[in-house]
Amino acid sequence: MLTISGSPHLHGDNSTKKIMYGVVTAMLPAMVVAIWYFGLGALEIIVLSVGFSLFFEWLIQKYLIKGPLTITDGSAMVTGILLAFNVPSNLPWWMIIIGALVAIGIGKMSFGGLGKNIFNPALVSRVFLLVSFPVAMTSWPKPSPITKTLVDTITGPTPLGFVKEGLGAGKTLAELSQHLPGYGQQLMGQMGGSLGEVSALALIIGGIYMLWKKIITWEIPVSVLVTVFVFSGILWQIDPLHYTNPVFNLLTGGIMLGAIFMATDMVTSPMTRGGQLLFGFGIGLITMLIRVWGAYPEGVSFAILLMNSVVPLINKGFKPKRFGTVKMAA
Amino acid sequence: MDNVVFISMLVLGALGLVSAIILYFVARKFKVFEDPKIDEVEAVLPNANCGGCGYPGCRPFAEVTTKKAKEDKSLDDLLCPVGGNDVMKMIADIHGLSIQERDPMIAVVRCNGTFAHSPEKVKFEGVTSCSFADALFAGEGGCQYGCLGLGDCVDACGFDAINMDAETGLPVVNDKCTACGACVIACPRDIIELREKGPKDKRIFVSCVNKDKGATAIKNCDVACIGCGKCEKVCEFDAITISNFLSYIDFDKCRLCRKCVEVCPTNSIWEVNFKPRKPRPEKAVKPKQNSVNVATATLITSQKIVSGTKNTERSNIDKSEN
Amino acid sequence: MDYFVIIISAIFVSNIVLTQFLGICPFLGVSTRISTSVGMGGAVLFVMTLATMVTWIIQYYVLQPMGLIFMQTIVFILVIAALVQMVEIILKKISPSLYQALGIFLPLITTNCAVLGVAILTVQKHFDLMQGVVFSMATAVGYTMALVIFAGIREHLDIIEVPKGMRGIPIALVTAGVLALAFMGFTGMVK
Amino acid sequence: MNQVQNLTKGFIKENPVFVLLLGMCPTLGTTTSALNGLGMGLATAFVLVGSNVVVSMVKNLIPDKVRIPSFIVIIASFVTIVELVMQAYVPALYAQLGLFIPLIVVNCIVLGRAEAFASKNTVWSSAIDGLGMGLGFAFALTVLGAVRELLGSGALFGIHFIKGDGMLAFILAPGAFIALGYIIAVINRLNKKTA
Amino acid sequence: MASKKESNFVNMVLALVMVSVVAALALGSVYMLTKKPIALAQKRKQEAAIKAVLPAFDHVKGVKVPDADGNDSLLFNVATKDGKLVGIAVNTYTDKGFGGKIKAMIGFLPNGTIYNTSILELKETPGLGTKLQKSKSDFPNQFKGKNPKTFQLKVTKDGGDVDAITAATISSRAFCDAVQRAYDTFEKEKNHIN
Amino acid sequence: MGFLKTFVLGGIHPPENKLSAGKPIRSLSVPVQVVVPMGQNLGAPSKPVVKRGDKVKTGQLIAEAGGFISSNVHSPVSGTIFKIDNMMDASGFRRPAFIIKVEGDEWMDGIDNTETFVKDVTLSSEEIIAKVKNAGIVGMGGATFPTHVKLMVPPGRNAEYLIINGVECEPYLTADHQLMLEKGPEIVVGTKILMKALKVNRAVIGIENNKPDAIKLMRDLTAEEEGIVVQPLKVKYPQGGEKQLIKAVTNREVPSGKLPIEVGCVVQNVGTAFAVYEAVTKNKPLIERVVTVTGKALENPSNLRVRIGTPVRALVDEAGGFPDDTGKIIGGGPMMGKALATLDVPVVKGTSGILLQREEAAHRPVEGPCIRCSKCTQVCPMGLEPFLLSRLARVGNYEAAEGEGVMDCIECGSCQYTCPAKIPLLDYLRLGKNKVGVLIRARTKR
Ligand SMILES: Cc1cc2nc3c(=O)[nH]c(=O)nc-3n(C[C@H](O)[C@H](O)[C@H](O)COP(=O)(O)O)c2cc1C
Ligand SMILES: Cc1cc2nc3c(=O)[nH]c(=O)nc-3n(C[C@H](O)[C@H](O)[C@H](O)COP(=O)(O)O)c2cc1C
Ligand SMILES: Cc1cc2nc3c(=O)[nH]c(=O)nc-3n(C[C@H](O)[C@H](O)[C@H](O)COP(=O)(O)O)c2cc1C
Ligand SMILES: Cc1cc2nc3c(=O)[nH]c(=O)nc-3n(C[C@H](O)[C@H](O)[C@H](O)CO)c2cc1C
Ligand code: SF4
Ligand code: SF4
Ligand code: SF4
Ligand code: SF4
Ligand code: FES
Repeated sequence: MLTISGSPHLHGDNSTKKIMYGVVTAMLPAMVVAIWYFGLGALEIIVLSVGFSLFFEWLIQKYLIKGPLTITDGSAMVTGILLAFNVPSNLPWWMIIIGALVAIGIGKMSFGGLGKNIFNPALVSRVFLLVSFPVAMTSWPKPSPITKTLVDTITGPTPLGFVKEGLGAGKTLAELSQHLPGYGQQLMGQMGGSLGEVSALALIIGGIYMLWKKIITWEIPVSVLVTVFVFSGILWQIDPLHYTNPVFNLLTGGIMLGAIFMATDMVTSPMTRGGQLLFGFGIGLITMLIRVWGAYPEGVSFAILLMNSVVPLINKGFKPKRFGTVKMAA
Repeated sequence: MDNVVFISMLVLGALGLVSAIILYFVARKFKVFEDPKIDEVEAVLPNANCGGCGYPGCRPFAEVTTKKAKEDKSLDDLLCPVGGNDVMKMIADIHGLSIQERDPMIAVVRCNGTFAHSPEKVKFEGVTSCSFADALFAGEGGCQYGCLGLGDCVDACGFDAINMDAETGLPVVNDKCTACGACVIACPRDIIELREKGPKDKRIFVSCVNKDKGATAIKNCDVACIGCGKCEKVCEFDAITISNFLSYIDFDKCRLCRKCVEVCPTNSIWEVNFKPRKPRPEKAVKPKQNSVNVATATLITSQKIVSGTKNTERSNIDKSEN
Repeated sequence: MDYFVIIISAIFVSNIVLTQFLGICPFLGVSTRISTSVGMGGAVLFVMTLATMVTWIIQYYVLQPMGLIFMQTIVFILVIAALVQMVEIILKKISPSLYQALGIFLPLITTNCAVLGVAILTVQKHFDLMQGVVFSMATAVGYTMALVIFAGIREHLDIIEVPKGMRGIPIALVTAGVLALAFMGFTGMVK
Repeated sequence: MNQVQNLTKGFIKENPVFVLLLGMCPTLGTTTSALNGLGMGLATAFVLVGSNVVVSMVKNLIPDKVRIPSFIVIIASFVTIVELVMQAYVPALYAQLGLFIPLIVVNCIVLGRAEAFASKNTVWSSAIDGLGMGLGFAFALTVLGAVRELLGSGALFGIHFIKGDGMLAFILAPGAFIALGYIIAVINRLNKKTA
Repeated sequence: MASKKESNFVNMVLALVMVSVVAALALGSVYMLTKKPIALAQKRKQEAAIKAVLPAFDHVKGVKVPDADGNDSLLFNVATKDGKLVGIAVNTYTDKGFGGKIKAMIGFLPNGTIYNTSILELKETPGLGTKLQKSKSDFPNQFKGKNPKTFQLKVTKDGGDVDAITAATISSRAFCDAVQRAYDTFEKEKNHIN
Repeated sequence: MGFLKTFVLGGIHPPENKLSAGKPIRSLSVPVQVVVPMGQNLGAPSKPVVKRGDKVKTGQLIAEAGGFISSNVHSPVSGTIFKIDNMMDASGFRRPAFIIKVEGDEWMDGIDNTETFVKDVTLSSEEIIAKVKNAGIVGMGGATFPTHVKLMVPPGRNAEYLIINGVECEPYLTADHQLMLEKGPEIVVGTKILMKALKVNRAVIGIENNKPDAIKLMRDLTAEEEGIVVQPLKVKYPQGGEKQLIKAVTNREVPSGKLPIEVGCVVQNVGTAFAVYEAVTKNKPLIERVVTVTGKALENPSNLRVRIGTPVRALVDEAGGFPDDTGKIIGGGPMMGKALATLDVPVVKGTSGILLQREEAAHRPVEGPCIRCSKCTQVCPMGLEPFLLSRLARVGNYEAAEGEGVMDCIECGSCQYTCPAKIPLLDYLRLGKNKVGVLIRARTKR
């Protein structure tokens, strides 16, 4: 029987699946680094997080929404991995399960599933966990390459947390900086932190891969990073003893992970270039405000969630330039 | 009396006094006149805001009735189809007027091109919207006048009174229909018509809108009206006219004698809510019985089509959520 | 306390809706369209500031000297109620469209706890009149901001298919919850 | 409507919180534990009954233009009475509930019932309505409080089931919204099934 | 149904004034009735707090003293038994808490040793900062019987003797600050009392 | 080849699949019976001037324009009018048509049906337009807008550019390409005639860079022609859209809701130019056209010159027969063409191609939820937000859809092609346009 349908009768070969598995591929370097530095604990967290994200998505789609099952589209996997990337590698196993439930249940499926959520599911979950289990979520194991130790993990603060604490106790950066990891270590990821956020280098490699595959565009990551750099640069110029330098701000904390993998989530970011630049600027700005003046040493997650909430407004304000709406100069 | 109690009474009393005075003067200064009757009318309206009355909603309709009642002293060409005569009477009472009674109406679907009668010749892929499909092609069954079965009328109905029958692929109207006309507007093929409900819900109509020549029509659909004229001839009340190879029964003239139903060779005339006929042997062998039956096997449930068997109670195919 | 701190605190750190739980009913009711949110925000700003001024004066010039602090609630609310009704009547006259849009929520400003809450908080925090005014205006701005953000989200939710059970208020509440989570990021910015 | 229905409708079918969505602020603000919720709920119920009765008594004496101010004064009196009594006899609970006690005045249900029901009905049915609604409100607050307490601190009415804490988020502002959101979703479903 | 009163001037004023007056009457009366119990409840609360941080006494006197920095004042509850000083309960505070102000009462024996402490008011995070309260953790117990002269009122991280609450260093620090404030003022003022 | 121009906003590049490229145009023999629909142009249908049983000659007028925007129809064959009846058109609707039984091939007098090349034309603008009108020429680019109407520049407007659309950006189609290669000189003369009719002295022939032979040939042919230039264009769909082409060639933007003449441009397809040449120099009405018959399963994808009214089945047979696994027949290209319900429909003036798709290619991929990737927005040549418009149409918020510019959509299908979630965006957009159209009409009526 012949088929009748409206044009076009051709379809491109890009697909949601391709995009999502592209992101998974891009996360591989960071995953390798995480396992290298944090050992099997990291692997366990990743596996649990992905497994339960998929499981909850399946459960909810099958029994609550009763819609088509789409767990193979890869989006729950991305969420799972990114959630794992956002927690310390020694998080108790049941907390990551709660995390997966919050990410998928509250963050994603409540809104109807892929593409409908307002907030980044992995971050909803991360912040939920942070607020719910602040102790577990803020004690980070010290990284030690897998070859050295497997057993005793010592916990310690992240560089940002360390600095914030120290400054809060009235110390100056000159005193504190002796205890901080060097830039090389920061780039490679040899410092305390959530398991996927530590190695700026691995994340950047992933970012370049996604840019090359046209999964993401440059606007969001660049505007986030530039804003952080400029803002912290200005403060640092004013008072280098109490404000950390811009390179330190870029290499530590979750800013790389956030800028490259989380702010770029197409579902929860603006649609047009102008909007994306504003979005990135907002994230950078709020991140720095929280880092410098807030109670939390780290603000990327909050910043992204806050900007997620204004995405609908940004989308209203930043429309693509419509053809034929500008009087042209002949 | 205690001091505190006294002072508090004084203070609060004074405050009350001041607020009351200010309120009074503000209210007087910024008074907006609104006919209180508008509110009264609105209160008796069904508040379905369906637009069936031809105005954008119940409040605007209330405003219009009030205005008309005042200026023209009549409510004659205003009707809230949802509320029907009862509501119109109440509105008239509010204004101290009287109204003409109107016969209640109901939507009827004038196509019987089920999957069985008008089998699909091509497969449609695309959004489930009749108005989109209408612009794209003639229809899966090939009848360019017939129902596309994609449910624009169902979506348009605010009263849950019309739903798609999965087996026939045609919409069916149930008792909840208020004759607001939303489906009539929604249907891109003008298939749905508002007709008089008829005494005891009995009505007869041609369930086809095909304007093709009979030979062409019957090619795509075996229950098409072929414009043969038999019904026109048999009707004693001049209720039937044929134009464009299509028969139409005027409900104002039709006396529900059912003669036309009997003569139609393609069974495109429907009788609704009639008592079963007395068994007539020759009828039983005629193929027509089956065509109405097959066509309406499921339709019967809600259209109360009765042909041969019995006046089936409406077992509404529920369009319940989920 | 300097004004800057009051403003930041009232808008972000202790946002009236998301952390103080005041004025939730109209927040949920009115925040379906951006335009009405802005209108409602304006009305709240106006009423809240006015109410705070008037109640402040009453508190310090009537209730305290006369030892009638126990009547604070009743006196404040009476004043607010009268004020709101006045605004309502005036608005109906000068901007019928805004009046239509705000519908039943204008009288509900009376029962918007935010207004009374702010009046009482102003007294509890021992603000002077100017601080009180700044505080109430900033609070109203925070309220409007929350409303507008929320309206943006809900306009968006309108055109997507939220699962049946969650449609409407449930998803709005969950969204508000996540928004409140996000606002926790401001904790500690102003002590 | 018969009086039994009047009394019970407030629990699920017309529950002020879950269905009518009124009085959200105390609902969210005071339900960090089941006990707090119950206390707040009962205080509100008292005000509801009292004001409903008085409003229905004086309904015909009040001209329209000053209807709302008058009702509010009546409600506020009851609230203040509650305030004073609680301060005197249950100071601890009073301290816990804080700002939200005076705010009962502006709780939308109280005025809502006064407007929608008491100003049109007899004293007796208004009292029943107030009681039903009040108990429904208390019920809702207790349920929400229980859920939050259970999830947030692993306890119910102060009795701990687990060592340590639960998910703190549920004690804090976000959890209030989220928990209520899901409870309403469930109630919607139940109501739809029975409807 | 009796017809409703119209919204004319007299009716409006009369109604509102009447309602107000009757309400005020009711309120005033209840206020008079509950005035004593409220005062009593408040007094009892204050006394209970003092009792919790000091050994047995039979008389208290409140004295306002200027703060050690001289810019604020603290309330000293001087407790005596049979006319003899048993200790002073200092109402102190700090602004350095995670959620802002924390108010506490610290009981000092005449020699400056801390007898006990109690939290009066705090806005810290439930489950974290709220562990400052005795009912929630052992944290406050480590102050019992310590004399700040020898006991460094700083968390161990900052080189002091106080073991901070896990993941609530900020609150712990703040509490130390409040105790320190109380102690400094106590040291400065103790000789002026009596 | 120098700098390649193109339009700025959006655009895609689907696989070209020009299977029939380079295949010389073959003439299909006259069938035994033709079906000539009365409405073959955008606008009002034509009115018959012959009746059943009449004998007609090839090129004889059988229906005349039924309104201002309408065109004449001529008999493409000689024979007898067998019937005037409702016949099925491409989308399955029955519309009035002539059914003509073919008897020989006797042409009307005055038509020069030879291949002789006529170079010089001395007619005036008005005469040319009259001839074009008489010949029943409509746009051959797909829209079938009556060409003579386009040539009558409305008062107050001034045409500066004639743009000849040799873009043929649709995948698969090669009719225009082949026509340029074989009838280059005629097209150039046709261009000059059109310039004269429009009284412009500048014409640009826009050709995409994937047809280098055509570019070279047309360049050579126009080397000496005053005012005619050939503009090579970067390959990008939908460059053939007239607004996009104008933007690419002149960098002018036709304002939203306005016609090209607003910016001084008139766009004509190369096929139209050729038809105009034949009409003006040889008095030949529009009774035949070049059609690409193509598809991956076809044995012999071809470019055929056929008489209007020839059944599509005949074309497919000529190209190797109807493959069994055909799932969809498309009239036109794969991006803009219409799916046909049957092969038994006639070729009409607007039929630029027949494309057969295999069963597996004929179905739409499974639709997923929109992931808000904004790719649709990025490729939309009109700067619209298809994801938003489709949602608005879906929830029935047509007023908002109108405000968001749904009526500007040129239905190019780029958005749907590119969408990773495979959402039938254009279906929704058409639905939206439909309904907004109703709204607008209701508004103007009031
Ligand atoms: C939701 C939340 C609430 C917090 N509340 C407190 C608090 O009340 N008191 C506190 O000292 N730290 C609190 N913190 C923890 C601080 O942010 C910070 O992690 C901690 O003070 C650093 O200290 P540590 O060295 O004790 O681990 C909270 C953290 C979160 C996520
Ligand atoms: C209602 C209408 C009026 C038009 N009027 C003119 C006109 O006056 N002059 C002109 O050059 N083209 C006119 N056009 C033709 C269009 O500009 C355009 O060439 C035609 O619609 C085919 O374009 P397309 O194939 O890109 O859709 C008109 C088109 C329409 C639909
Ligand atoms: C998306 C789109 C693509 C088009 N592609 C072509 C094309 O490749 N070649 C062409 O001649 N016309 C194409 N057209 C039609 C032109 O817009 C325009 O109607 C035509 O060039 C005008 O010439 P005509 O009236 O001579 O047909 C396209 C139209 C649209 C909307
Ligand atoms: C570039 C890119 C980034 C993504 N980032 C996230 C993320 O940060 N968190 C997440 O839960 N899902 C992420 N996803 C997956 C997916 O978009 C997400 O599950 C949706 O938000 C669910 O609707 C990402 C997907 C892509 C393509
Ligand atoms: S012929 Fe009549 S009954 Fe059959 S499909 Fe067409 S309109 Fe319907
Ligand atoms: S009756 Fe009309 S609107 Fe309803 S399904 Fe059939 S074609 Fe569609
Ligand atoms: S079909 Fe319409 S909306 Fe889609 S890309 Fe083309 S012009 Fe844009
Ligand atoms: S291309 Fe598809 S998935 Fe992407 S935004 Fe557009 S509609 Fe959504
Ligand atoms: S209780 Fe309704 S606004 Fe607060």
